[in-house]
Amino acid sequence: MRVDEAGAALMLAAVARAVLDRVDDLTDADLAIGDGDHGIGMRRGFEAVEMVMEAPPPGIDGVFRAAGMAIMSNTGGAAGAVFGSVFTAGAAAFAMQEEITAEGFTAFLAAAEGAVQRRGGVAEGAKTMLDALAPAARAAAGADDLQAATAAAAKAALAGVEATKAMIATTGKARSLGERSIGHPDPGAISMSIILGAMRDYVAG
Amino acid sequence: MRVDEAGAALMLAAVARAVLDRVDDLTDADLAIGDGDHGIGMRRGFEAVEMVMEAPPPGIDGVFRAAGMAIMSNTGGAAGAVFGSVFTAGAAAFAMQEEITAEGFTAFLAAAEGAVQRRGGVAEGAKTMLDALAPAARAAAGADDLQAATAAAAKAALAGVEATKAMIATTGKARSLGERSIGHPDPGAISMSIILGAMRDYVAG
Amino acid sequence: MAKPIKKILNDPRRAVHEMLDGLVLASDGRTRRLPGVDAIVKAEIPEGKVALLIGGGSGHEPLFHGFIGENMGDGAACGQFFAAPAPHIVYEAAKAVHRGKGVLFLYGNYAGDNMNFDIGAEMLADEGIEVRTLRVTDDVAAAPPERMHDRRGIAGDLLMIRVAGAAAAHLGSLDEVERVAKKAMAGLRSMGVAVLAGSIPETGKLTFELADDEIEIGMGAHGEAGISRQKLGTADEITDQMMEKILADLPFRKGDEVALLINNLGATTMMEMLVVNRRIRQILADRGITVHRSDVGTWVTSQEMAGLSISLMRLDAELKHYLDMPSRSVGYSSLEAK
Amino acid sequence: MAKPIKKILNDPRRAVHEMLDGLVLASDGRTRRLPGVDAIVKAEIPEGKVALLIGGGSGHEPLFHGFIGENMGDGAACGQFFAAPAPHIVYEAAKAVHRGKGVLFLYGNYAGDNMNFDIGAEMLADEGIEVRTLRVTDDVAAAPPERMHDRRGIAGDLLMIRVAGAAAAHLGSLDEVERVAKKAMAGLRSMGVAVLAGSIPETGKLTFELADDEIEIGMGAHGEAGISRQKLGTADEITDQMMEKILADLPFRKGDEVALLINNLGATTMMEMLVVNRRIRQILADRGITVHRSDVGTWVTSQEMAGLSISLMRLDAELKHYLDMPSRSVGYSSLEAK
Ligand SMILES: Nc1ncnc2c1ncn2[C@@H]1O[C@H](COP(=O)(O)OP(=O)(O)O)[C@@H](O)[C@H]1O
Ligand SMILES: Nc1ncnc2c1ncn2[C@@H]1O[C@H](COP(=O)(O)OP(=O)(O)O)[C@@H](O)[C@H]1O
Ligand SMILES: [Mg+2]
Ligand SMILES: [Mg+2]
Ligand SMILES: [Mg+2]
Ligand SMILES: [Mg+2]
Repeated sequence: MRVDEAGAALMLAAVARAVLDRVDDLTDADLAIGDGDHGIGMRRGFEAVEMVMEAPPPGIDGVFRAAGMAIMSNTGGAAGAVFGSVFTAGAAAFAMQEEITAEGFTAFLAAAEGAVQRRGGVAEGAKTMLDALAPAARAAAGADDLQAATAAAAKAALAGVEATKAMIATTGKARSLGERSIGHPDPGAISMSIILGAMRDYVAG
Repeated sequence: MRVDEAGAALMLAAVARAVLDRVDDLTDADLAIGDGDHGIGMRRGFEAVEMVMEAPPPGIDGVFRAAGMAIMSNTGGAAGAVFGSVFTAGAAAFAMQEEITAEGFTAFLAAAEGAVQRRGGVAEGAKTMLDALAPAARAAAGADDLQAATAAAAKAALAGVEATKAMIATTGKARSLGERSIGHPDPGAISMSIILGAMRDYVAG
Repeated sequence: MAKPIKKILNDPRRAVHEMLDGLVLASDGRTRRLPGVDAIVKAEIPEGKVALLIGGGSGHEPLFHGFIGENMGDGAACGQFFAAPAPHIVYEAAKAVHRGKGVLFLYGNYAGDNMNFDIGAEMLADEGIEVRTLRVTDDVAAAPPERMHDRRGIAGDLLMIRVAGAAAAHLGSLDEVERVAKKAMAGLRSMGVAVLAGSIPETGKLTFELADDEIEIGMGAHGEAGISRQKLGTADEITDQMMEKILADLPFRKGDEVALLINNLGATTMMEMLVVNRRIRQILADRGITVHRSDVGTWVTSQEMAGLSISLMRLDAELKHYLDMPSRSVGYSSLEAK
Repeated sequence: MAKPIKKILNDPRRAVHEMLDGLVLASDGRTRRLPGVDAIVKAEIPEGKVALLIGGGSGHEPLFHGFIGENMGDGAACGQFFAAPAPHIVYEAAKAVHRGKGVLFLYGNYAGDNMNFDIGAEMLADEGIEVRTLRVTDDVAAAPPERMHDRRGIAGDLLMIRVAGAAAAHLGSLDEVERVAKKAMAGLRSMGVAVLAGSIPETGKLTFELADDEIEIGMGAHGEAGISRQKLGTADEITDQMMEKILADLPFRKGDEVALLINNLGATTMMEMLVVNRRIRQILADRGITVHRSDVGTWVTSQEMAGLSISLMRLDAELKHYLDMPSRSVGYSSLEAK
């Protein structure tokens, strides 16, 4: 499916619905290794995204930036800052673009990854959403079309979630658990994979 | 059994043991209609009585007064004041007596009843220990000997406990329950009947 | 009930003693303990001051012993958990705070307290020490207005201790202090709501049982029965119901100025008290009643009971004057100008 | 877990908003709320004053919004329960309290707070407003001393807000306020123990599980893992274990003068805190460490979590000077000279 300015808004509305459908799972994942508020935080953020997407600003980058601002202002916590940054910083990749291409999508993920890394001050392996985002960015690179790029990203993100189970958290609320965080997936990584999975599904039509 | 000065101390030690044996029942009775502390309060008071009876002061009245002071100083709550008064005020009945007679015992109960009534400001029927004490005092009057007097008093006290079940509390913590206090015996009345029952058993030998 | 009582304690039978030791230490020199007696008194009480003696059963911390200090109580006679202090404690505490101008006894109206404090007062009278007694009867849930003497004393204790404490620090005669305290009491009304039960450390048993979706409006500070056991409901509904009863009782009227106290019974969050405060203020504003000052905090508890109480005291210029004085104590406001 | 969460609330999703409204009302005119933003600021802030902005997730009441007032914070940026405030809240709150001399950000060291406050600081920097950041890292259970930047901020927040608040009220430059606050932070160590779990109103789920006879030493303010899950034990044993760890960490030494803070995590009784205080004082006396002043109360909570924390701050003459100033706020000391 071709994703133009209107499509971008529809896609992010679909992303929002996908996240909202999984709020309880996110809560439970955060209860296991964090403070149990990731689900309700993402709900606040993505309910706001849903609303904004009903009357989105112009430009694909505008759509993404608006989503990012909605997340940033309503989510709170670590998730608000990192998922907000994914969209606000990633939005620049779509500047002046008429549609979302595989290259644009790949550039979006790369920009998002860089922004999260700078903001959160951690690298891959710290058991964060970056462990879903970074492999997704690598997997999308070089894909032939948007469908392939989003599919590869979503798949890599899901594998990233799996991989976080083996990691020891070194940032966020889960850090205190040390080795006891092993065996549990990172809540933010789950969110990242839900977001990318919903993008893939939207693009697949 | 003849109860002289030494016997009075042994009798009150037996009373103390009888009360201490029933602490949990008293707690449960007070949990049902009061604040749940009657058992531990009586334990504090009668543990002190037990100790004092190891080296009691001279005179039967001295023995009773010392028990009363021990109860008054260690029990606390409504029970400390009323059961303390039973023994401190009742002690006067034994002044200058070589042994506890039926008349002495009856006078003790009458003095105790008067003191409790003055102190507590309530009459019979208010669902208090007075509803065991007052019938006991009446029942003991005119008994032929101490054995008969204590037996009659203990029996009347037990009947008094039964009678409190039908009463609506108008004083103490149970007052708030109003009609909901019906069906439950008064904790202090139970204590009074334990005390008189132990006296009867001691006298019976 | 299955819930085990988990508390950070040593021997529960020594808990009151250890707690009082801990309290004196927390006062950083401002209070001392009477040797061998469960009583706390202010370190320095000037000669010629009317003395204020407060007290009652323990388990309601920071009440009573946490309220000894500047413009508050001069001494506290402390009983075991939920049990009035024995007469000799009352007597010793009163002797320790008496400075020649008599002693006002201020405590909650419970049969046990009444009897034990009265015996103490009689012992003091024998020695020529003048004692006046004022019993706090603020709980509107305990009895109808015509049976005021059957009402319990609950969180309003704090406001009474603050008014009477300031009056006793600044007025020269027992008569005058008693007059001010009586006026304060006449305009004081409170009511509580319980959500979860508390327990006495030594028995380890909850003092009442509530179903998982039930609350009890009007429950007393020791778990005494209230006026309505009902389904949980919203904060606004609960607040409306309590305020209705409190306001109608005095009654409080348009134009009245009041002190407002929202008190945590133990385990309730400040969030809940603040949400309730929001509604109370709406109700008072609607009725044209002005809040002169308010306290929202943990003052008169019932161990780990969850729930809260609302108190209103009608004020005039004189009561405002005393209530605005800075009360300081471990339990109220730990600040002391060094 | 089976325990139902019974709270006196309206819509849990609106609880933070309603709580902040209730808080402003409880402040009797001393604070105000920023229109449309979850931030509380002091009603009057003089021109030319260095501003102190505090904040963080809600659910730890009276922290943070209850600590806005004289010699405390000028403003609080408030997040939802257990969630750092969004950057625009930080930004708006800072703008509202800035009086031309810069803003000190003081908050607990959590990834979410760090990121959101940093974004806010960048927005302010773009407008030429100078911001310095001090993160509270007092929890010795969170990480070894060499990883101080990985430590969480817990009850020590109160002492930091009092020192920094007084310094910001009396020192003329951001540099100086920051210097004093950093010194205070360098000598501050805390640790908690959890007995029962708390919950977030909106999820209604307990944030951790503890067996009926278990406690967790070192548990964080959001239920983050501590250093030892163990059987309950006595108050003295628990206190010894906590003090051992706290004292060794700085380390505190013979001759040191300290401020002592015993903090209720929510549902713990004051009795327990006082029993613990008694033991702490014995330990400190044995080690030749003097307590300059102490606070025992409910300051930094974790909803209805039961448990407590102990904090020690090493003092010098300058820190004592600021800590002895009268801090006043709804949550700390409601007294205000009228
Ligand atoms: N420093 C960081 N960098 C990147 N992501 C982070 C960082 N810290 C936490 N996260 C992500 O945020 C998620 C937690 O989000 P959330 O529960 O909403 O916030 P909080 O931890 O403040 O409660 C974690 O699962 C993790 O993926
Ligand atoms: N006014 C009174 N006069 C006589 N006895 C009373 C009075 N009030 C209470 N009691 C007795 O005291 C008992 C309760 O004792 P206890 O539980 O130890 O004290 P408290 O009520 O202070 O908790 C009641 O069961 C009743 O028998
Ligand atoms: Mg979280
Ligand atoms: Mg009782
Ligand atoms: Mg009692
Ligand atoms: Mg959080």
